[in-house]
Amino acid sequence: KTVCYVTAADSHAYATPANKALEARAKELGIEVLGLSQNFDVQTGTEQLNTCIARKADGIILWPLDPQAYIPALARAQQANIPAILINSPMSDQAKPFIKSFTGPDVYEEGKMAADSLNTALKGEGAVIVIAGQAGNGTTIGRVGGFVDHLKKLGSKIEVLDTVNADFDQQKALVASRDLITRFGDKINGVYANDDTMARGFIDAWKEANPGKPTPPIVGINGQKDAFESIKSGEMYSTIVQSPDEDGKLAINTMAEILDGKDVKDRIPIPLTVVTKENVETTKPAF
Amino acid sequence: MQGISKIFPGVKALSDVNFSVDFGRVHAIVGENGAGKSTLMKVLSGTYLPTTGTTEVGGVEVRMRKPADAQKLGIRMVHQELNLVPDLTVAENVHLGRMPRKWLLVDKAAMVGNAAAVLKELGADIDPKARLGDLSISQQQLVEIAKAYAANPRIIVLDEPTSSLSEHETAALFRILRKMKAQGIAIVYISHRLKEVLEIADDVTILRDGSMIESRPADGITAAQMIKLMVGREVTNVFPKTPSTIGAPVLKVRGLGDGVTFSNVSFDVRAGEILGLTGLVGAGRTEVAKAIFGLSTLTAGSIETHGKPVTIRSPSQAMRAGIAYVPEDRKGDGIIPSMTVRENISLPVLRRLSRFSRVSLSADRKLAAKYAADFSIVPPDPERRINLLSGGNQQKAVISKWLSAKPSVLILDEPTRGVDVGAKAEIHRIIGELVAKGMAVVMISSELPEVLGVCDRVVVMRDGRASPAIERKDLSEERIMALATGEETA
Amino acid sequence: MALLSQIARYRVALILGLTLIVASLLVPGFLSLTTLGLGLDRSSTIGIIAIGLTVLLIAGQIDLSGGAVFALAGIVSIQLQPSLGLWPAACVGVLTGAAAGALNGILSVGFKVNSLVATLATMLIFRSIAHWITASQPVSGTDIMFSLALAKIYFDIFTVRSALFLAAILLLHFWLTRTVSGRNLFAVGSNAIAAEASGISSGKMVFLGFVFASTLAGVAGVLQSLATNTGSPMFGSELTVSVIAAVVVGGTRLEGGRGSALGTLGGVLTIASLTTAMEFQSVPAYVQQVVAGLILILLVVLDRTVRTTARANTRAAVSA
Amino acid sequence: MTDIALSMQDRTNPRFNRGSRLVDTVSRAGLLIAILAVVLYGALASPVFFTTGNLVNVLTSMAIVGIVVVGMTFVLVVGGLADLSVPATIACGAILSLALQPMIGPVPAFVLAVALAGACGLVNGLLVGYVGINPIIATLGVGTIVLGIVQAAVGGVIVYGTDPATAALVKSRVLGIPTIALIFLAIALIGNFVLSRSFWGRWTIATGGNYSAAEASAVPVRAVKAGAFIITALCSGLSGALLGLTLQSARPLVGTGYEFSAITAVVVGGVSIMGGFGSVPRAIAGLVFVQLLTNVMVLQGVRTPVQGFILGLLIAIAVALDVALRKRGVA
Ligand SMILES: Nc1ncnc2c1ncn2[C@@H]1O[C@H](COP(=O)(O)OP(=O)(O)OP(=O)(O)O)[C@@H](O)[C@H]1O
Ligand SMILES: Nc1ncnc2c1ncn2[C@@H]1O[C@H](COP(=O)(O)OP(=O)(O)OP(=O)(O)O)[C@@H](O)[C@H]1O
Ligand SMILES: [Mg+2]
Ligand SMILES: [Mg+2]
Repeated sequence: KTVCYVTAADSHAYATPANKALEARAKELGIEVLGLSQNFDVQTGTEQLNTCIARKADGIILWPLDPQAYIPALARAQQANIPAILINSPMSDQAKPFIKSFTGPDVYEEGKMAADSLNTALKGEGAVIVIAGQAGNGTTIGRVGGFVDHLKKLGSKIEVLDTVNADFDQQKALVASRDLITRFGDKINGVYANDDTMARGFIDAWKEANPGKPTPPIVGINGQKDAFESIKSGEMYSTIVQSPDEDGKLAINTMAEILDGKDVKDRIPIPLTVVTKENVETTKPAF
Repeated sequence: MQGISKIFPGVKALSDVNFSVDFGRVHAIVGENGAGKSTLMKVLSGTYLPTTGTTEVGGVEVRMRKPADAQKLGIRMVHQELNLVPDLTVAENVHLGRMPRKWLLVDKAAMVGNAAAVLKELGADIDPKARLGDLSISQQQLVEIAKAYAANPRIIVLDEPTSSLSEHETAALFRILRKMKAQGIAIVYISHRLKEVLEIADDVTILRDGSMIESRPADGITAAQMIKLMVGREVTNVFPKTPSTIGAPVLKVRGLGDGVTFSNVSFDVRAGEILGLTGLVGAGRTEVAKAIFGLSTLTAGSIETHGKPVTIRSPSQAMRAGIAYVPEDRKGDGIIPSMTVRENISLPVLRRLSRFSRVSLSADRKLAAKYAADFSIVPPDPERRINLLSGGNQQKAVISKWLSAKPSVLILDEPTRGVDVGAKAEIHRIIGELVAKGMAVVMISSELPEVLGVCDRVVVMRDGRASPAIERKDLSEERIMALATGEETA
Repeated sequence: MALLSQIARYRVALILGLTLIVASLLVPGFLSLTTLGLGLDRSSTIGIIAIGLTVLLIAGQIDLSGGAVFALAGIVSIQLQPSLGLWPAACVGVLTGAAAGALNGILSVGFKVNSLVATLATMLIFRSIAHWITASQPVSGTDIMFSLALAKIYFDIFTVRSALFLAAILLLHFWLTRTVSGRNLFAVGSNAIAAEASGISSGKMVFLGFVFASTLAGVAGVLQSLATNTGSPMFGSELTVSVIAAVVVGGTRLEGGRGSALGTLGGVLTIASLTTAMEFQSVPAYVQQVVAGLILILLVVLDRTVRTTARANTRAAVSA
Repeated sequence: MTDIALSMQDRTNPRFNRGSRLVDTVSRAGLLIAILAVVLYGALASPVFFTTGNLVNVLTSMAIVGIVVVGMTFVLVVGGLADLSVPATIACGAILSLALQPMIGPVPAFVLAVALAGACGLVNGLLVGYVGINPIIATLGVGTIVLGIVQAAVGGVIVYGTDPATAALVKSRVLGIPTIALIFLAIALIGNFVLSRSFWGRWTIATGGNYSAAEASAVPVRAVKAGAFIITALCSGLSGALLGLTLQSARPLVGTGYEFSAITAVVVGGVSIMGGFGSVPRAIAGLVFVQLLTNVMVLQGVRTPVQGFILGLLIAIAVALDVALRKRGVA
């Protein structure tokens, strides 16, 4: 059987290990994977879905970068009787009829968990800055949205000083953080970064500006190795481990079940673990 | 045209000029370089808006904001610089801006037929379907003339149309001009070749420093008078020949060929000698010069300087071999418009002026000042941007540039093309002084009086082949023409 | 030599043919109507923008803002759907493209800003506006069924989009080679001063060229947004480069004065079929990049060398 | 004859004056005034703007892209339009300087990374200078290829640094000034010397001003044109390597966007994209202006899309103004 896998990118810190895990698992299952990389471009992705249909794949695993845009292509896949599932990121409800399942972390959920974590660290009050990913990107939208909504729901008194986009880029986060630190100085009681790379950027900027001064509580996402180090040394408060290996494996396993004719649940989450100083020694970093 | 003034930033090109041309007459405008001739005509043809002044056509005051306005009035201009589109065909160029239509589409057949007819009338053997960019400069010049002529203008302005034409083609042009005159077309003719002016003009206007000096019928005026009015004083000998002692050959070329435009070209140039290289347009003189200077590649032949064989693949190798080349197309190959006169002059010798790769500004300034003074470049300010100078002065700067490299052989390609008499005489004086000091000079020129006037020996080229050198004492206009047209095979 | 210049002349067709042959030999299931239809559909987005860019490049200008206009027009056409209805909103989207083009045109014709810089600036501006009016969130339309209809394949190969693209290419071909304004466009791109001196209003032509290019980018954007029922400020970020590559591979010269509609068609199809073939084989994106880059450079180098030798030949013929 | 010469010399005619100088001064002053205006506004609007910390931040942020700006100036001046392969060469520098560390040690890795980036520039240079391909196409193509190769080489993931000492070195400060800013200063001084004082720079300007005339003046135009691309690649390689060392991590896409930032700075500085005119100080003035403006906007909490909007508007206005001024000066 051949499964068409339209991934976000094939050269990316998170996507690459996820792709590798998916392909390795597929080999074990005896499934051939036709890997296509959108390179973070939705337009490319919609066209690649068409390629999958033309290739008459037996199943499609899509890593959506937009909540809507793939719907017509998915509909076409459905017409061609090709089952499709989503990996890593969800799509809007309108896509539901066209997909069998969505496996992967819930980025909105991650935002909520981050809000919980930061709320705990700050004991429910203070001022924070949010270092967001790329503007318009689905992950960014989910992670920021979940965070903001959940803080409100918690009734937390935490105030967001500013949200800046640093495109999941360490250098951009560094530059943006420098300005934020200049601007708000000691007003910053906490930081939420949409991923650990950008958290790293903030830490570097902080150390530059205030040598020797401890960092405010910083919450990141992804559970990278260096974030674990930072948590151990107290530079970071927490991160959320979202394992790309799990992500990849779960998707292909689910697809295998569909190909075997089994029914699958329409939402299969991968486990998310909040890592703080307490459990950092016992948890495995994501990558 | 009444009270026309035009002020460019830094230059008052025209001040209060009155000019009129009658239908059915040829009106020549003469003046030194930078006198404002082209500017005046660009005002007439709608390229420039005058700063002040008015224009009347057929007794009605008109205001032309763009060339199209002038063209609607039947005014056509052949520009001094070529104004053609290299990527279109000859026929399309001839009909540029007024292509014939059939329904919505271009009427190709009519266009090609019409272009062919006009070109034939001009005596030009050019395929109307050829891409214009593939033609030589002179062929393009003919197309430019054909373009203006084919538009059936009421007023036609020709700005130095013959500067790249042979005597033959000039004669054909004059036939057409006479015919147009008979049809009642008004013709404005700008030229530095006073002989042509005397031959064709009915009226003459003399401009100097942006002002009109005189406007009168051409009857009875002499070249000497015109020159006096142009420069404001008497000039006696237009083509002076400075005596010099001729020494050993400095440059020897044997059997040169580039596989395309010329083959088997051989000649010698001796120290203290001016060797003329003449011929009809497109004979391949420029190509030979460029090849010797390393600007294009040779496929055959050998070059020797001072008796030693040299290989030249680039201008810097040529420079090291002591060869310098002043190109034909001044605007395209001669000057760096964004640089000052000083920076232009020192360009080939920058390395010599540098220590630890730093250019010594004082040495640079000294060099430029020297040439600006020696050649009386006007204005005498080396820090002025070179594109603000008039053509003749630019040419002097380009020659200075190469003299700064202290060459032993200087190749000048049409050094006085489009240059006024005053500047021309001066360039000749400079060349004379150079050969007197023992430099070997190759002068490419299409102007026979000039060739006869200043050259010690002359090589005539025809169809990419060179005649043996003819000694000065054997030279005559007829002989050269015979060789150039192939009536006499040497 | 003659052979070489023939190769150069039809190089796009040759490469395209070669790609198709190799792909159909190596890639199972490549040679089918479905693939062809999908290939055409995928070319049409790039292709429609490429039509506009071909015109602009011939006029001697460049437009980097196409991708941003693509996104902006799409967003406008989606955001206005609830208030205006689908068709009027789509029209406003296209008009947005035209307006963007007018801005480009004013900057580069009116203010004489080099088009590379002008459209670099407007690219930033349009992209920012796209983010601004959407708060960086993708927006979705009201009628998903319409999107599904738009994606439908007729006669096994044409979608609405690809049929539109092919028709537009033919019109372009006709316009560029046969009409007076088409020829004048070449004149403007080849030597604007000469064109102006011959009474062709080159400023106006260039201005219209910008409007045309952006309008087509707008059309492509609106079509894309309708087809996906989404307008997103992220759309088209990778597009400009691919479009420029496709047009240049098709033999249009960046310096102006040369280019053709059929060449652009060839360029667009070549890139699309190459991509499709490589995707069929699941070639990693970075390898695809390397291949695309190599083809671009190879074709341009070939063009360059052959043209210089060919020039020498015609010159010899002229002087003979 | 001599009387002509004489009379021509004393024709110190009132028709002539030096238009160009004035405009040059005005356009240069224009940028300085703009910079002052931003500084003034910043100082009034934000209490933290004039703190040492903030100014040092601006300087540090400026350094990385500033090094690229120095190179890009050469490309624009030589008439090479723009080098779009900068993201690839930056990635090359960043990734290799980190990836090679464990194998050959930090210093050789650094040198090799910059050298390999320079090699990419050589390819650009050969294509543009010797084959005569349009720079946009050549650098676009080469950039795509290099980036593809770099991604393939590292398997598409992040490369981490292994030698924190090198990071400490590039992050250190000398007399309160970040080392990286000093490196930038040094590069800028060298760049300025080469472009404005050396024969190579004069050749660069001449080649950009009129290619065929420069060629006919025995300027090695091909080499000069190629050289500009090599210089840019070396600069961006260096910039990438420094970036990699500061971050201690590098992804293939680290360099995205730097090409546009660099071009923006150079162009806002009034360097003509048509070539033949420009200097490193001008380009850096453009950079300073853009950076300060961005800094003020961030300090004022202006949202990212609005920042982009203002920046775009600014480029357009700056260049249009420059064109207008220049036209008034020299047609
Ligand atoms: N576009 C321009 N900008 C600035 N100065 C100009 C411009 N065009 C011409 N000039 C200046 O105006 C003056 C008159 O120039 P014009 O070209 O009319 O002279 P001309 O009589 O045609 O000379 P030539 O015989 O060399 O062709 C010169 O000093 C020239 O440098
Ligand atoms: N730019 C060009 N493009 C195509 N052909 C050219 C070009 N320049 C010259 N030629 C061809 O090369 C041949 C030699 O031209 P060349 O310019 O050397 O002649 P020339 O004797 O110097 O005449 P001219 O008076 O035009 O300078 C001509 O037959 C011409 O057709
Ligand atoms: Mg003139
Ligand atoms: Mg010649």
